[in-house]
Amino acid sequence: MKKILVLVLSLMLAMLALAGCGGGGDSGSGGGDTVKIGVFEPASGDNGAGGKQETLGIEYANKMTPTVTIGDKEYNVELVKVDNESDNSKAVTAAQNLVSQNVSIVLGSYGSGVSIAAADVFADAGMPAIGVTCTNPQVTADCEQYFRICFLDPFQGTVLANYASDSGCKKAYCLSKLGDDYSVGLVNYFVEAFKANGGEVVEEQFPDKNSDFTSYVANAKNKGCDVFFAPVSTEAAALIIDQAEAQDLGMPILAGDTWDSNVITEAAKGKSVDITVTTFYQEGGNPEFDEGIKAWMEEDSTAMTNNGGNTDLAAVTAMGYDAYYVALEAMKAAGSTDPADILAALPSLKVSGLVCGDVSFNETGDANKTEAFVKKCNTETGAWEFVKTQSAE
Amino acid sequence: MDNREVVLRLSDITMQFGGVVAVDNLNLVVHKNEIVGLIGPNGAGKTTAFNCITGVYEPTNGSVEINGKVVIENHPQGKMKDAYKGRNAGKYTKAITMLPDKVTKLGVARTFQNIRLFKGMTVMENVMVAMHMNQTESVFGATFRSKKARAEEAAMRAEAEELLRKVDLYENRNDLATSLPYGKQRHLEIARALATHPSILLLDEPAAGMNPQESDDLMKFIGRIRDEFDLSILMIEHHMQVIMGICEHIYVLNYGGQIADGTAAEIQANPAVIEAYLGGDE
Amino acid sequence: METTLNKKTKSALSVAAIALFLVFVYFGDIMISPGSSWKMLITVIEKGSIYALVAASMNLLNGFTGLFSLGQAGFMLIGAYTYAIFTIPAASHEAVYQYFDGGAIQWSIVETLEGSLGVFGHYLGMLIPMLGAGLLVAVIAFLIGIPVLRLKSDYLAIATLGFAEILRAFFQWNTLGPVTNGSNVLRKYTTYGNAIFPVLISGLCIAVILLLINSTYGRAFRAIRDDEIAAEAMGISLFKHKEISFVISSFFAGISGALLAMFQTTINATPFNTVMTYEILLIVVIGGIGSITGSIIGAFLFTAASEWWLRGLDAGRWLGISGSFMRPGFRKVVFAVLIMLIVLFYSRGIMGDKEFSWEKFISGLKNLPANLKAWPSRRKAKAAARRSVRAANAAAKNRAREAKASNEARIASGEALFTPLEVSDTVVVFDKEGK
Amino acid sequence: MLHTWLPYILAGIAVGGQYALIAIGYTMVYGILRLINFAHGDVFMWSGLIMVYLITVLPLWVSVILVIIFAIVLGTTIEKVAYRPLRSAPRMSIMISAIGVSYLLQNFALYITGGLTKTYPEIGFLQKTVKIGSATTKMVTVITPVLTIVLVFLLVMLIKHTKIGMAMRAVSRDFETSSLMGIDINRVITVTFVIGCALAAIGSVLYFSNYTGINPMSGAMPGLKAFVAAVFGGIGSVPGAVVGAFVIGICENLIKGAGWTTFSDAFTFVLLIVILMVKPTGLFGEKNIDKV
Repeated sequence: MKKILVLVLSLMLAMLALAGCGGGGDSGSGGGDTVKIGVFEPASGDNGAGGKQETLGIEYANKMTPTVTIGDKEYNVELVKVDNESDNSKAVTAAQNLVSQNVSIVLGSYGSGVSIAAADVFADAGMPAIGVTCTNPQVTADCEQYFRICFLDPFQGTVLANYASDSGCKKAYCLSKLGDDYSVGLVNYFVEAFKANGGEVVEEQFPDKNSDFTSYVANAKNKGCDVFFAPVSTEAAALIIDQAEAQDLGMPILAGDTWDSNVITEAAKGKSVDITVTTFYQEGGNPEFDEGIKAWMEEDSTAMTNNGGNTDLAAVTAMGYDAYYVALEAMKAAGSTDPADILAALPSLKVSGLVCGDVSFNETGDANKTEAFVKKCNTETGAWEFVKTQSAE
Repeated sequence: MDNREVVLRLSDITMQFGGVVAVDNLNLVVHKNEIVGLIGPNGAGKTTAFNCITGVYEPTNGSVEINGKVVIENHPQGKMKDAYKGRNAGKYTKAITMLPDKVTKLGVARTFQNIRLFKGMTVMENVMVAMHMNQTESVFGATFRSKKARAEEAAMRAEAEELLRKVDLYENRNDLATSLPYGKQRHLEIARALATHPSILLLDEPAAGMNPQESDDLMKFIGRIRDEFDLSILMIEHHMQVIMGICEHIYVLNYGGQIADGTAAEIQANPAVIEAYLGGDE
Repeated sequence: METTLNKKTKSALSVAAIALFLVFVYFGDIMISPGSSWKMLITVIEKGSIYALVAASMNLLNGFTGLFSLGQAGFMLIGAYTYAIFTIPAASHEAVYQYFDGGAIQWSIVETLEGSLGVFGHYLGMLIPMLGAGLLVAVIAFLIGIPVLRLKSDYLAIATLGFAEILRAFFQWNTLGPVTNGSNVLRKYTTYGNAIFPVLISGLCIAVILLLINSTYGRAFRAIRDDEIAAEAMGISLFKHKEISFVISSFFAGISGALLAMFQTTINATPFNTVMTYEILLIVVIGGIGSITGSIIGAFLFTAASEWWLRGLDAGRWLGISGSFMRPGFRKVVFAVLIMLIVLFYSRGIMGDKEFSWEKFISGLKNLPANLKAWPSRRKAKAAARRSVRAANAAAKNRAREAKASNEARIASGEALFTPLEVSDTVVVFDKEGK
Repeated sequence: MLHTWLPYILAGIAVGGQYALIAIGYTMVYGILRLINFAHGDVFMWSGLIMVYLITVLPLWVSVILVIIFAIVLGTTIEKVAYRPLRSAPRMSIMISAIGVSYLLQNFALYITGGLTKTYPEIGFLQKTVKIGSATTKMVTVITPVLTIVLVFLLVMLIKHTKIGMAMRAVSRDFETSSLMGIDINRVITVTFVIGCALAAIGSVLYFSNYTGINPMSGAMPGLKAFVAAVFGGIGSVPGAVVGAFVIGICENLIKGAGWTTFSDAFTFVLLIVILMVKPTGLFGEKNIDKV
């Protein structure tokens, strides 16, 4: 019994000590010369891989530009990273954790669900947040504090549907993941647009933790579809590609921005599959950035590991890089590190010179983007090849 | 012969596990206020017979009658139809089963060979649990301590205290049941069974592990509770002096079969019993 | 130094402590600015109190009735969804059910009652769907219980786990989209304003669980836990009491699900998986199986450790230690190792099967310095005692076995007929099963 | 008709064979220890993960052997550290310990891999595409059922005709008595874990050659399904587990083929609950009578 008491008391002390440490940090940042940017990204869970690549872009940008001049004072920029575990129930406490560390602005997340879940925390705290690649419209729809620099699912879904129709496809097989708002949402918009174009669709969903895609590929073949639309996470993507090859799918695979990743090119290399994606960034579009970040990854083994073991760029990395600069510009425009001032400065912010195109926000806080890049995987070289830019019209 | 009221009657009770006949056509009668013994070498099927009476097992064939009413009856069914090795297969046609708690509610309480007290509870709680089945208040009322629930709880407590006084455990009422010395645990198990207000008490080796002095006390104790609680008792026991000392009628089982029954003197003189215990020529 | 207190003093102390805690939570939530790290304490208290409720409900089942059920996350899921579906404001339906034309249910209980009853209606409007969530879960648990509760321990565990998984798939089913929103999150439903809300509701519910455990029904549950066969022989209907415990436990799991929905502000069926059930189970184990106080302490410690204190392990800097091995995921490894250590070496958990008592708390405080000093030597003494008990047990077991064998031999040889047998009083002391 | 269903049946047979190899570990451990070894699925996942790392430096056959050894070492270590000390503790504690080990293995894998899905190395002949009738599939689909049946046959022979097999049967029948009869219980349990883990490792090679992504949660679902298969076939029975695994594998794929993809995992649990209701001892299980 007494042992218990000792345990409880010592834990209480530990709690106090920890809280104390955190508190000490606060006062340091308030009057000193450091500004904190919160990085709200998954480092584990379903979207761990994507989250890490996005974080990579932010880290590289931070390395390139570690200071920012606000007003006439130079601040060091410190990144405060927190893992939201790709899990809506963990996202709330993770977001709260960021807020309580006195960050000035938050970037992220990869995956819309966690961003939607965290939106209320940011709203309550008056914390400005910039979504990097969360494409679900709900992220910004009812949250004054949430902005984003990427295009939206209704746009992307329409673009993909138009591309499919333009390539002569009549019947599409659409696969999404149960309980994943990103894939379900994108499929929904795709279906809407594709049907409007006069196409036919077969919709199916696969459960959590599924790794057997044999039957889904077989279903697509049996139902006589001529395009396989699967805007799912890269984890599932690699498995789908593998099965497509094994069963000789015989139709093009179409996907959204998540697939613009080296995970896909790795998986597809040497296989007879036809993969086309829409994305935010065209590799080679900004040679200076490309070379710089690749050189950095060569040097930094952790960065290389986080990128999946090679230096091929993912679009989300480029987007993460841009997001960092948008955050810096916002702080400069606000002339302050106070979240409230930054929030006020964001709606009218215009940032140019970014690697994925200029950024400005509309009234809901979404970026004004009208075009997406269409890329195709070259399965011989294992690299993406630019096809065209496509708009929603 | 005996015109006392019959409280328990087993008719042709047979229990077969797979190919093994554990109890073979046991016919047994317990009259009101009688103390009946059930003896036999290890593995003779005594405890199995208890389990058939209390609903723990479903007998393969035969019936159990409690206070003049057939409450358990079975006949070989399904796979057992062909595998059945006992006799009287066609005699019973009904299949009446009864869960142990229902049997207890009919007034049959039991103790266990290897003491099964509730380990996490005090002596008092062990006894009070046995009174729970007579509670009429719902969970809701009991949880929110309605007037009725409080009255029932108080009554239970009073009764439990009285019962514990009678079995000399009052002093230990707040001790953990498992902290009692072995002999007292046996007493507590009997007290717990008594708390269910039984008319028949089944005792499974109550004197196991007791020295002669203790078993002597137990013998007196059993006689006393029979009178005090107006009980009929059926007991399994290896201690021959206990059995011979208090049982008015004794049944002897061997290899599941019933080889003899009668008074203590008759049993001691029965050649089949002596053979069963000493081993025959085969 | 034993301390004795009378009943009045104890109640007064409890009331004072609870009131103090509530005041702290209420004003804490209002006064602490979001940017302060103390805000995290409030968040932990919110989530901790919700987990405390679900852990207590699981403890009622696992610790007090001896039913190893792993369906808790599934029941929380139903509770969370039921609450959310009926409190989404009419105006938000279009946005929430964006793929299902605004959904099938177009009104919110909160709004309806708020319209006629004002602020009181607002809270009533939150309590009614919460209670409804609990009741619905209770009904579903009742139905699931009919087949499942006849199963023995581990089969029961795996069957309840299976039901939870089926429920999850069901709630994500597109065909039910107009009600459950399919795979998409539910959001915009009414949530509480101050952290005191979940603390109060959880506290009340836990109080009810405690009352139940200490009623005659609670005693019957514990009897079933200790020995099913003996309990049945005492006239306790196993099925009826298991159902009662299962249904009540599920009811509270449903309530905590509703609270969790409010805490999270958005819900989605995916996280209500087996991992969540395991986490709740581990809270129960850390706190002590069979102790409600333990579950409460366990819930707060678990939440604080996983969401707050150990976060630094992921970020590469924790309590002044830093290193490259501290990368994302390290926190969870450390956490899992801690849990294994508790399971293996401290399996009774923090509280064992004891509840909190002021007497022990006060005498503990008084004796604390002395105990701290004496700890190492006492631990040694304890270890030695344990060793000797083990040796004694083994020896006694041997003796018992020999006595049994010799008795059997004597019975077989007929020597024992009509003469008392030699008896070893250690025969029955050992019971393998434990509780 | 067959033309449309063939791919599903083939996939079902393949995945069924892989589940079977995992299920044997569950059923044998349960038969002897009455413990659902929740960590078994994670041993399977770790075998796959280790292969990913080994193949980068070692030739294929060495890696496969090392993976099997690794799985055996991991499994027996888990038994020694986490289960043996609790053997006389209540059943719930040992099950909680199993859940704890599973949690630890998953989280450790998460730490090592950084949460990223690892791609399983290509084992040339296993991943070759073959055509069977109208269906195209991987070679591993064809090899799995054959290999599974051969291994199961060997295992059944071992259990029936060797001394250790006899000891295993005795222990699973009556733990206490066997130990009194002089059977070295610890040795029997260790051998059980060795066999179970070795088969899980072989299963992992086949499974991951077919579904080439490994992440920390990869073992959870196959593990649960394999356990359901073991229950379906009658826990403790090796042929039962194999039959159960094939039934689950095939049904699951047919259900997906029929368009009920949302419920493909839920189906496994429905099957579990149905079998527990109708015949709790499974297809080939024996009835246990509690001693009073």
